[in-house]
Amino acid sequence: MRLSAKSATLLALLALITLSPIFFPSSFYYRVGSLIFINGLAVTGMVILIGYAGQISLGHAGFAGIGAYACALMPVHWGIPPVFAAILGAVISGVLAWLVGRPILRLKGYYLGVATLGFGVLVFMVLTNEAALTGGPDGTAVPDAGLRDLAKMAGLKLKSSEFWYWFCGLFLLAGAWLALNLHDSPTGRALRALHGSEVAARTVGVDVARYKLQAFVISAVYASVAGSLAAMQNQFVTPDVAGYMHSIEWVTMAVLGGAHSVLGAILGAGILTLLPQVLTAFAEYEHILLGLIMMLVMIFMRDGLLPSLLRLIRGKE
Amino acid sequence: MSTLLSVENIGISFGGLRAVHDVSFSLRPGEILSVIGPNGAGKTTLFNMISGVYQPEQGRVRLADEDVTGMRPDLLARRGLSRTFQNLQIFQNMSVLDNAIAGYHLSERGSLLADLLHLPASRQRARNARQGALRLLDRVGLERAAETEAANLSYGRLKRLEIARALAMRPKVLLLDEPAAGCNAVETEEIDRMIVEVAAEGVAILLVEHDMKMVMRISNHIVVLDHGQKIAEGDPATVSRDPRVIAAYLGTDAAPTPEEPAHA
Amino acid sequence: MPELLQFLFSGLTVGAVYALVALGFTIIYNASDVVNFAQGEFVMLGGMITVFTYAAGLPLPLAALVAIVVTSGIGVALNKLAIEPARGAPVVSLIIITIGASIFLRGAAQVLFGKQIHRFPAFSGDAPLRIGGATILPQSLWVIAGGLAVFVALYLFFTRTLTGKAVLATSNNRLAAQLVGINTNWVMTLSFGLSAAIGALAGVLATPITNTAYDIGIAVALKGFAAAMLGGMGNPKGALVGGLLLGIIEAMTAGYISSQYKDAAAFVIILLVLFAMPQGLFGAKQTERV
Amino acid sequence: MLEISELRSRYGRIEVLHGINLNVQSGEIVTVVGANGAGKTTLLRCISGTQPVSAGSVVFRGETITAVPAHRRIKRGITQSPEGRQIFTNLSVEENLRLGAFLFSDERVDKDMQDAFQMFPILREKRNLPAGGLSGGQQQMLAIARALMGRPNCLLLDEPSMGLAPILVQQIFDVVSGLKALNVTVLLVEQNAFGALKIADRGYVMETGQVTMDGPAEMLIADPRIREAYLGI
Amino acid sequence: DIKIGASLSETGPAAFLGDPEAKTLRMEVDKINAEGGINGEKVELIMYDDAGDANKAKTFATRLVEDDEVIAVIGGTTTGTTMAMIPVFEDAEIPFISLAGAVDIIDPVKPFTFKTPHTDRMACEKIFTDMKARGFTKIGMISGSDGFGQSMQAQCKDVAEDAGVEIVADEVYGPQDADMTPQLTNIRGKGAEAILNSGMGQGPAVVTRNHKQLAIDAPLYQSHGVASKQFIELAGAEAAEGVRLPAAALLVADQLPDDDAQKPVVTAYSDAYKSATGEEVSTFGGHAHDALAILKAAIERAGSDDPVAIRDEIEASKEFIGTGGMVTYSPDDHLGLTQDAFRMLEIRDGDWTIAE
Ligand SMILES: Nc1ncnc2c1ncn2[C@@H]1O[C@H](COP(=O)(O)OP(=O)(O)OP(=O)(O)O)[C@@H](O)[C@H]1O
Ligand SMILES: Nc1ncnc2c1ncn2[C@@H]1O[C@H](COP(=O)(O)OP(=O)(O)OP(=O)(O)O)[C@@H](O)[C@H]1O
Ligand SMILES: [Mg+2]
Ligand SMILES: [Mg+2]
Repeated sequence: MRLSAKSATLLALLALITLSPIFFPSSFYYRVGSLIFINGLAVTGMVILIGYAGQISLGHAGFAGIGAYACALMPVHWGIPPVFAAILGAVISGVLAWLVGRPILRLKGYYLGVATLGFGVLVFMVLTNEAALTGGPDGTAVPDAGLRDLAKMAGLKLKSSEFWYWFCGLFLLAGAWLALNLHDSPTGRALRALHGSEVAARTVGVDVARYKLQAFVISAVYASVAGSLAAMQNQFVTPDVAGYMHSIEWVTMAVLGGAHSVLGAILGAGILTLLPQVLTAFAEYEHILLGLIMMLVMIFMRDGLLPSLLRLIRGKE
Repeated sequence: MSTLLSVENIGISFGGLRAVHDVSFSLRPGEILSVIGPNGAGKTTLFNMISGVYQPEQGRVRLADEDVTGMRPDLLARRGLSRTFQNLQIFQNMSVLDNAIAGYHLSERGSLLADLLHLPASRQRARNARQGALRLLDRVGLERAAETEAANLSYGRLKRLEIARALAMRPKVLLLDEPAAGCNAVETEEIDRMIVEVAAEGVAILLVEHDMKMVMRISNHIVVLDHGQKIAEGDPATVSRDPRVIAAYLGTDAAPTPEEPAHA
Repeated sequence: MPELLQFLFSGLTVGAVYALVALGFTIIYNASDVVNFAQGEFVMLGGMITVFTYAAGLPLPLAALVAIVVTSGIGVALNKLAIEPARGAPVVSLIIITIGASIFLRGAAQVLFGKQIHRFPAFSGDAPLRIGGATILPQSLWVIAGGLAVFVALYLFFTRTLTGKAVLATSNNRLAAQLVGINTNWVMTLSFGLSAAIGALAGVLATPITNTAYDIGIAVALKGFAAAMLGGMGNPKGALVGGLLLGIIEAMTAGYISSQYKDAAAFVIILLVLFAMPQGLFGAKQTERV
Repeated sequence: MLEISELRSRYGRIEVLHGINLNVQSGEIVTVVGANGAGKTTLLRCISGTQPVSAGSVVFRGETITAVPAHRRIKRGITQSPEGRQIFTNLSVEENLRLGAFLFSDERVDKDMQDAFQMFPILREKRNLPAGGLSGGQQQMLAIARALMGRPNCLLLDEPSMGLAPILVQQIFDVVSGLKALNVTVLLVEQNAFGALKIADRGYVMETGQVTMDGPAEMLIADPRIREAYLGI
Repeated sequence: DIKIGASLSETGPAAFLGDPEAKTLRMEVDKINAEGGINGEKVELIMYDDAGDANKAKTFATRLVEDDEVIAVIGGTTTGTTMAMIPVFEDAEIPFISLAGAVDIIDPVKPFTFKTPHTDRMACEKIFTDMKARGFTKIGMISGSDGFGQSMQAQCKDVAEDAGVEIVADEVYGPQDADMTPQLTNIRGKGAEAILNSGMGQGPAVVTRNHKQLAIDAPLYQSHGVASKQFIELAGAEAAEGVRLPAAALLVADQLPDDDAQKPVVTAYSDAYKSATGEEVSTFGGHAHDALAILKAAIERAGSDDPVAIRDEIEASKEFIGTGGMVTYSPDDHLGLTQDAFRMLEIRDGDWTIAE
């Protein structure tokens, strides 16, 4: 039987997550792996927003900021356990996305881009300026979520980076599964339809505003969870998580890998997370090379890495 | 049967130009009403107002006795109004099949959660829509293209895809804007047949078309627009003889050539 | 009242810089719908090359000219080497290419010029002009004049010249542009060359006020982009007004409300404007029939 | 004048023209008919240079232009009124026309523009409005007029009658016939095969990327297979 | 080999600090190796650029510990990156000497974490003391919105009352802002007798120029965040005339009296840095110099590359003379500097001079 694209993607991911550690020369690579998964999760959200619904956001790091700071502040200020704080953070992100999404999503293209950018900047400013609450630009500590201890009790003794590797890997799998479910579902089709033509989508009965909002909210929750995971793992967070450079980075990852495909986008996240680690060997030439690689990929694989590679493979069949 | 769609004194202008002015007509189930008129007469604009793409500045639109003037297209769709576009509006980022399935949106949509979690209910709805869509593609002759990207179709085929998508909604009222444009005489006849079939199922059809053979062949009633205003109406035979219609639209040598026997 | 005037001067100074950057976005955008994320780096290059050629002993005007010409050449090279080979790529991919180019140029500048912050002397000295109890530096007038001049030039270019029309035609419908005989590659090359030159000019004029360093491009591009969107992308008038307005909003907020949230205020205003006018203040409404 | 031999073209991996041979003599009107998806549009795009050719050649006035970029073919006098009209929606009607004569200087252009307005008076009325606001048929007129602004000596028309009112369809065909007097060569793709064949000197029939029949127009009109498959008679 | 790690903000918003730090470390390690290494072993410096991003810094910290297996780490240019890295080193029991300003780094004391720069709190106290001595008690503050500026602003507000000064205006600017005249106009409007600018990078140069442009009478104080000659160039000698700031002796190496204990250290470093890089020294590079010197001495004393032994020896550093002053660590003081390590400098005729 031929594998459906969905099962193939999930299997590929599962294999990647479980088999990679065999080749890890040191436990540091678990850390990089977990960062890839965290970015991958956020970027999967971007696929739903950009790839499916065709809406751009340059402000999603703002939601990551909310997720991250929820884990940092709620336990300290209100005594909420970190895990619940993360869930609450996701809820807050979702609700906020719902609120700002309504007016913002009427805009199109670059105008939507600048509006979301503005939203991200506002979150960043609050996190930076309300130092009394957030610790200001130098950041604040995030209390230990205790998840590793939980794993220990369950008989899994893992180093911190190993634990987070598996934990974030699990989240990525779940996130990818949901996003893939969505793709060929009625909702996913409605999203892709409004991407293709809003007028036509409306005439077949798609409530365009509502579906855009759904995509926005879902992707915001993805970003928020990614932020929470990063904060809990790092046990420290600075307003940088919400910086617009991160938002742009996520969009770049998605487009570089192939914004229409979940696996492609995760690949993009993997490459752009890994590259800076690899390029440290070139010291001050790091940025030159990074920029060069990005340009080359987009010149020669204009629809993104994965779709172009797949076409190449299929072409040879 | 009673009136399904009625348009009363509808009108709109663009920067001083009265694109449509004071146009009224009504449409019963199973009826095929054609709107003809010179280029720029306001036919497409009329469609845009009825289907909620433009907000009319004057007049009313009633659908099954409900006032739906200026209602959002998606809400109109729920009430059974569907259309195709003169300037094609294809979901270029989707396969031909997905384009057709999108037409089933109203019957396949459900809860977001069910879709996210791939619950059986969601799967079932999607499966039903898919089967229906495949049947429709068959009907418009696109079955072999189902899996190709819509962006790769030739113009004439895209036109048919739009019709399939519109039919997928199982509309009560169907607005077709130049469905036969880009099709040759034989292909036009296929489309003819399809429209007549659909009308026979009780769908009210509003048609804009410049192919007079087709219009004369299948219309029950014709409304003629010029400069946004209704200048004539009646059955095909009456309208085609109307001197104003001939002068403004048909032209003097529009009479069927001996080689082309009129079908009507 | 002198405060108000001072805030206004401050806003105009900063706003004119934003406007110059925003104007730089206009041409490439008008030719290709691409927002060139490397525009900030053009501004940086304009300033940095002037710094180094000036330090090498060239008189300032000549140094500035060299900077503008070289940067313009880099813009052309960017188009030839990265944008043109990607012909037919979707707009998002082209944008990512410009992001890549921006990282590349920044990296190259870091290696070439180092990480120090630089400045060269103001064109007409640092003695402030006093007007109604407030002061403004002569260099601010240079920047404002530069912004106005570029605006007028661009306005004439797009409304009065056939080449300007060809640029607009290229982004509106590339296929059709080719069909009427427009060499779209050449249009793109021209756009990148001109945009880069305008960016470099911005860098030359602003550096005595803002200072420059290899990595100023990001922040500069961000503000310029926001200004262009506020005014309406692609319209030189929008870029000019958007830039000045953004500067004035920031200065007024800093002066009267809170300097902490002045950037936030700018974005809040942008959001409000866009909710009321989804195409910015002067953005063209797209006419697309269905 | 125009000679196409063994022309092949593909979209990605799928070949849609499988070796087309076709020629048009100077001053001749040649029409191409074929079903949806036969490859007519692709053929015209290959000639105007907007679609890459994978094999075969396009020879124009004795010179091989297969590799000449689109914008330079205009210089040689090949203009096209493309499928889907492809007008500049954000520019005014007049600007659209002006750009149609992009390669020419002003004096000549003014006269041509008046001619265009003469032909389609509605364009004069709308000349300062954005072309995107035109009705479908008006846009089609603009596309044809724009192609004529290029003063072609070889005009490629892709379904020019599409979306035009009957009265105008006749006019378009008259205009095309009139071009003969100016010694303009016309390659006409039409779904209104009957009308097209009536004004054409010769015709070609395309099926799935191949030429299956060709000959003088009268012969094709009389051919029973053509009458059944394309003329619906 | 002895592997020493570093994660610094060579690029990014704090590059103004991180760049000289990185250059200093490279230069000093080369020097150590040229002189035969430490305890006869060559030193290998493994240095990463975290670009001021806490998340990256944490990743590099992990990499240094788990992949590169270094025995000690220098760095954390900013407080944010430092705070993000601390748990990694504390966990792995690797000594870590930070180059960032905030008190929080060593207060409360963490066993493996040390730092070399003065705290911003000390800078505030030093400045306020000087202001009071000159008779200014109403202070206007203007601060950068980055970590450096905000942290110092908070500390200054905290110590103001004890120092007997009142902060009458409190303004902020963005690190890349081009004009601060509105903020300065407001400060003037509130009757400030002296103005303190806490910030680093290019912002303070703009503030200085604007201060001059507005012809404000209240004298301007800068923080130790601008302590390099480059600042004077950027601000312009004319505008910078009369600006005061607290800084280490390094900036005025040549003006120190010959009997000053720091003189040989600072002159040697200053000369070496200038000839190696062609740039003027800054106190930030000095912090890196001191950190490496303290570490080197500790490794020599420990005589092994056991991180815990090295940590113990770092903590035992006594009366170490560095560019920043005299350092004496103890189990409950991982800063080891006192107030008098700071000198109050004033810019006169385009150069630093000692004001006291
Ligand atoms: N959005 C718009 N902006 C400006 N003018 C418009 C707009 N929509 C329609 N018009 C004008 O209204 C008139 C009617 O246009 P419409 O498209 O309805 O004509 P039509 O009858 O469909 O013509 P055709 O047969 O050519 O399709 C035209 O003159 C057109 O230019
Ligand atoms: N952009 C494209 N990408 C891929 N395939 C394409 C593309 N455009 C056309 N095709 C395919 O090429 C073939 C020929 O298309 P073409 O548009 O030339 O047909 P046509 O004869 O003009 O049809 P029509 O009468 O419908 O306009 C068709 O099978 C079509 O599906
Ligand atoms: Mg129409
Ligand atoms: Mg075609």
